[in-house]
Amino acid sequence: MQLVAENLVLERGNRKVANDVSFTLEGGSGLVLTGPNGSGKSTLLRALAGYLRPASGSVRILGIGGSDGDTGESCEVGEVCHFVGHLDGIKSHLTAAENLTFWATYLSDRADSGHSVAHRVYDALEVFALNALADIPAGYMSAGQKRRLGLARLLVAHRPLWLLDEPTVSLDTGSADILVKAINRHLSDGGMAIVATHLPLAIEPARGISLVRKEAQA
Amino acid sequence: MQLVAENLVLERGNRKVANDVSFTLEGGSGLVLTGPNGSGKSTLLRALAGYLRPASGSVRILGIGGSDGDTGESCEVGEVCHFVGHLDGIKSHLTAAENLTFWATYLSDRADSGHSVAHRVYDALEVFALNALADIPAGYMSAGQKRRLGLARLLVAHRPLWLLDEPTVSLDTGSADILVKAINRHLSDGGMAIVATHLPLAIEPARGISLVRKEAQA
Amino acid sequence: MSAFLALLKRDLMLSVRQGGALGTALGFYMLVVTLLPLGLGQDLNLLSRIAPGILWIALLLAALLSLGRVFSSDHEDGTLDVLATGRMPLEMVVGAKALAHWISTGIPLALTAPVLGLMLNLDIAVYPLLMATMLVGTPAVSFIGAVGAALTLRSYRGGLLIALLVLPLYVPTLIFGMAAVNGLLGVSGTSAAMLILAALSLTSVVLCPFAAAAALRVQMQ
Amino acid sequence: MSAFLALLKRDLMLSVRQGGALGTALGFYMLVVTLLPLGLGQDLNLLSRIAPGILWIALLLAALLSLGRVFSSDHEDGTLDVLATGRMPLEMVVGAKALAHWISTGIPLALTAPVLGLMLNLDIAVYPLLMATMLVGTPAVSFIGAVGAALTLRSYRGGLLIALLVLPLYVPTLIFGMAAVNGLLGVSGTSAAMLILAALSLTSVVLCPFAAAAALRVQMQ
Amino acid sequence: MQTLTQRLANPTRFMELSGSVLPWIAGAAAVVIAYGLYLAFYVAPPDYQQGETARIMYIHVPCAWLAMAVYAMVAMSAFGFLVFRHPLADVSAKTAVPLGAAFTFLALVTGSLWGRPTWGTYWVWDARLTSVLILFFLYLGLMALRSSIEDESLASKLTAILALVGIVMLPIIKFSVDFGNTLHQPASVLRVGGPTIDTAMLTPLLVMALGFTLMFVAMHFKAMRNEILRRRVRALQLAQVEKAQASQLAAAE
Ligand code: HEM
Ligand SMILES: Nc1ncnc2c1ncn2[C@@H]1O[C@H](COP(=O)(O)OP(=O)(O)OP(=O)(O)O)[C@@H](O)[C@H]1O
Ligand SMILES: Nc1ncnc2c1ncn2[C@@H]1O[C@H](COP(=O)(O)OP(=O)(O)OP(=O)(O)O)[C@@H](O)[C@H]1O
Ligand SMILES: [Mg+2]
Ligand SMILES: [Mg+2]
Repeated sequence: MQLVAENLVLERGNRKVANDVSFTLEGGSGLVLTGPNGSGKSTLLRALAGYLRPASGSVRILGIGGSDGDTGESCEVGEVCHFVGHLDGIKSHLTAAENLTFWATYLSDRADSGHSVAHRVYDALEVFALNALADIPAGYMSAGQKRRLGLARLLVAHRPLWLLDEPTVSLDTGSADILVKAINRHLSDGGMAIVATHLPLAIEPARGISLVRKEAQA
Repeated sequence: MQLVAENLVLERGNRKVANDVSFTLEGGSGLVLTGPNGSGKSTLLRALAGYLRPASGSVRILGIGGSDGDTGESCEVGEVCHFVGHLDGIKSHLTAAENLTFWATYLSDRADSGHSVAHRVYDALEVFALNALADIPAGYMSAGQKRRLGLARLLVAHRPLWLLDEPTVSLDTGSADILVKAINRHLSDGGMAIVATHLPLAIEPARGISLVRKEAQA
Repeated sequence: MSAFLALLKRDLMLSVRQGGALGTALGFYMLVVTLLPLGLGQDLNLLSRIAPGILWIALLLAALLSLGRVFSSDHEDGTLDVLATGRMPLEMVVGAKALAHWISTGIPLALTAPVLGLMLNLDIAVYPLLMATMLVGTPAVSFIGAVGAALTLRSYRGGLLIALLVLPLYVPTLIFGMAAVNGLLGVSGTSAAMLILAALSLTSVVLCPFAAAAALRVQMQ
Repeated sequence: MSAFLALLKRDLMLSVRQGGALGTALGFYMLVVTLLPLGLGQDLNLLSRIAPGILWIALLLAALLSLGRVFSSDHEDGTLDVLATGRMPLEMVVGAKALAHWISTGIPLALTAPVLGLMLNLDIAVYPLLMATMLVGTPAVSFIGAVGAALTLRSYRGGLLIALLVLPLYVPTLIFGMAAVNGLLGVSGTSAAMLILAALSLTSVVLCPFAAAAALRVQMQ
Repeated sequence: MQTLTQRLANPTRFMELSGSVLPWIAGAAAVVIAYGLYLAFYVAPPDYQQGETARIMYIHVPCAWLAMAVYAMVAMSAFGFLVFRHPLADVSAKTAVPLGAAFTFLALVTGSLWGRPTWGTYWVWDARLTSVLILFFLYLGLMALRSSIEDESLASKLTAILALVGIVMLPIIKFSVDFGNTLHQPASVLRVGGPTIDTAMLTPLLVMALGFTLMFVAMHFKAMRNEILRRRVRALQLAQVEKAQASQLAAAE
């Protein structure tokens, strides 16, 4: 399994924010994006997830599909990734368990058929130390609790690629450790992860890419 | 000048999240709130700012008003503080300069009359390295740029007390340094600051209070 | 398919949780109809004459205005981003949400119309026909409305702008709905109008998700 | 005072920036009036008879629905928290925002009414009176509406729920507005109705900010 | 080899070409309209029922036709923009909308003015008139949506989608006279089976229609040229702001 980004050029409001970014990521390894504010980390992640169409260049993911009978050719990244952005994708009127149950059902893939939805939700709550809050509406949670709930989504359905935009925001150190462990476990299971962050994170094995702020271009 | 919190008991949805918190903060010094997710940092800050009425106990600020002719008696904390929460208070349809100009006019106090609004806005943009973005609508900014713009509000109008809830979220290291410097300058000018954070911040002189998660209470 | 059902279920659940979507739309519907006699005077003949038209228009407004935040609330909390990952195409996401809107709002509104008809002194014989046209016509209302909601995803004018964009598109539905109720065209005319109404609904169910999904995609950058 | 003016100015600026609040409210107003004849048939006598009532009710709806996010957009991005610090009491904040709404929506709607009256075949002699009642009555609409907007600050149903809460409160305004226009009460009756309308507006300008500010405070925890 | 449309679609080529033909089209429009007005007022006979007021027709009908034709053009441009992503198609769609709205407005006003003497009222709510009014609202909706979004390229795409959705209204307007009772004249020129109108009136009508169409083309070209220039100026300004920013940021770091 391999993620290949070739000569990506990304634009925001007619301004280039990434010029000619290329990288390859192998299954089982991570990539850490760093760079000052406004250097294009979020933009790159959104482009990888397929929300933003690159001005030129391409992103492909190769060798997926053994599990669900695809031909093993390249496929859309959006279909095989988890995306956790600045916003959590959590409904404040639903309880923690309801939120996760919805995502578990909505996102589940053939690879998940081994475990029941309830089981996966329970496990994810457990990992992120949220079981005590399972039946509390998300609107009543603190910033960090809500963030953890957003991250628990990563574990309720299997996706080979994780795209995480500043995932440790609002997390206390204990929770940040939990997250790093979850990422490392995902990598050691052969998955891939791309993480934008301002803090050093102990993700292994991982390469780093440091973005710089782009100079003006006509 | 002195901030006095006495026997504060705070409740959220009928659950106590802070029990009997008392402290005194002198002008010229800071207070750093730490504690795991859900331990009540945001709740305490909102209570200090006056948004949340404490179940019992009181918060008073003493000795303000030399500058604007008050009697020097205690007064409402809400009237003399800057509050920067998880949300930035920034309108995405207005440019950076327009956002700050509004806050400068709205928040300005007699103490600010020495400097024109435009001047204060310019200075604040300068300090947070935002001048290049002055005429760009806030909706086009990256997470960190927007956060910096929210923080620049601290400098457009004078307030003796700063209440900051995880202010370094989304900031790169350079910007976090700028913020810490601004806080330290405010303290050395005799101001007070209370900062909730998960990261160690070099705020001086500052005491720390570490909150713990409350056990469930009937 | 299970993703589609999960989304449908969640939207229905939210519409119950979030302060009774249903109750609100119904309440609005009733209030508009109640205000009318205040504005028009209580001439019962006049009222019963304009009743079917008023009921249809109030239904359009109530349905439309409850559509306002169908997509934008999901956009603002990041849910839409996640819904767009995975194998279910955005067209199906739109379909599920519009369907949920029809079930949670369109059907109840149609079923309430007779009660309000009573208040407007509407001839009882007209009730079955009125309800039938509304049931057949409201899918078009929900699905066309979804296009409007998608187009205004990021606009801060929400509700009213949608109305401006979408009300013109409701005109055919309104015209044929009224034609069917008024029976001006005789029995065969009525059934023809019903057929056209059904065709309008079917067409919008099929085509609108594509337009709405296209609109969402360009705004998710 | 400068804080009040700054807030007023910002709100007016936003209402222009954010996609022409004005155009949208006006467009909605016109569309509702246009849909009516489609639903009611084209009998001009009928239309001119119900015109003043229809114009008033459509105005209420257009004004009301544009109020929907007056406070909630400020709440969602944290602005409201900041507005509540500083020396200006929350009551004044509410006042500034309601005033901005009246200027940016109430007045233009009142001024458009005659154009729509033309299309509903309304007697030209009635126009000045109609506009006058609307200008005098709309402050009540904006300020009472602000209470509704404040009460629904955190509700996800926004627009419709406000309508439900506030429309009943508009009944006196509507009744006296209609009484003044219809001149049913003779000339002296008309001016009495106008006076009452003015009193209603004044009272709401004075009292509503307190209710709205109280509603905001309990929700800002 | 490029096709003709491809060559025309190049903005620079378009500027050159439109620059050179614009005066000719504008001139032709003026001449044809002048001739049409002469025919309408001095040559064509007064209507045997309506007398002189019937001459409003020579303005009313071309405006009404253009109101619909321009919408079709907007929709086609929108399609071209969405499918081929060509900026010129967007420029065309954007600039045609206000013009179309203006023609629709004129059709409404002239129709109302004509209605007063013939039907005894400025306005009736029959299917034809209402549907033209609805078309006017569609135009307004396109303008409102575009102005409600700050990001220009986003606004273009969204309005294009709306324009395509709105095209379903055109047949309804065109055939509105055929269903339901209406006061308005059924189509007598653009109809299956050929025109049923007298040639003495048909000729001036067609001449006026041609003149109005030429006028629309001229105004549209002019508006497109303005829009292209505006976009170029904006791009230059942006680039300058960018440069200033970049140097400032470099200095700050
Ligand atoms: C505001 C009011 C009116 C509107 C919106 C309106 C609209 C239109 C439209 C859209 C057409 C083009 C029809 C087509 O090509 O199928 C048209 C044509 C025409 N209108 Fe009107 N009209 C109005 C009032 C009137 C009045 C008062 C009269 C005269 C009694 C009139 C006489 C005609 C005639 C003679 C044609 C040409 C029909 C033909 O030969 O195809 N219109 N009008
Ligand atoms: N609106 C609310 N209603 C009910 N309970 C709430 C509400 N907001 C927060 N809580 C609860 O109050 C407790 C304290 O929350 P608070 O937001 O103060 O924590 P915090 O220390 O700021 O945490 P974090 O580091 O995650 O931001 C949490 O257990 C939370 O679940
Ligand atoms: N919607 C938008 N329209 C126009 N420009 C944008 C938009 N979003 C972001 N930008 C610009 O694109 C550049 C890159 O933004 P991006 O959000 O990718 O940065 P980032 O690396 O994630 O920064 P941060 O660390 O602050 O989150 C910034 O200069 C920003 O101003
Ligand atoms: Mg970012
Ligand atoms: Mg917190």
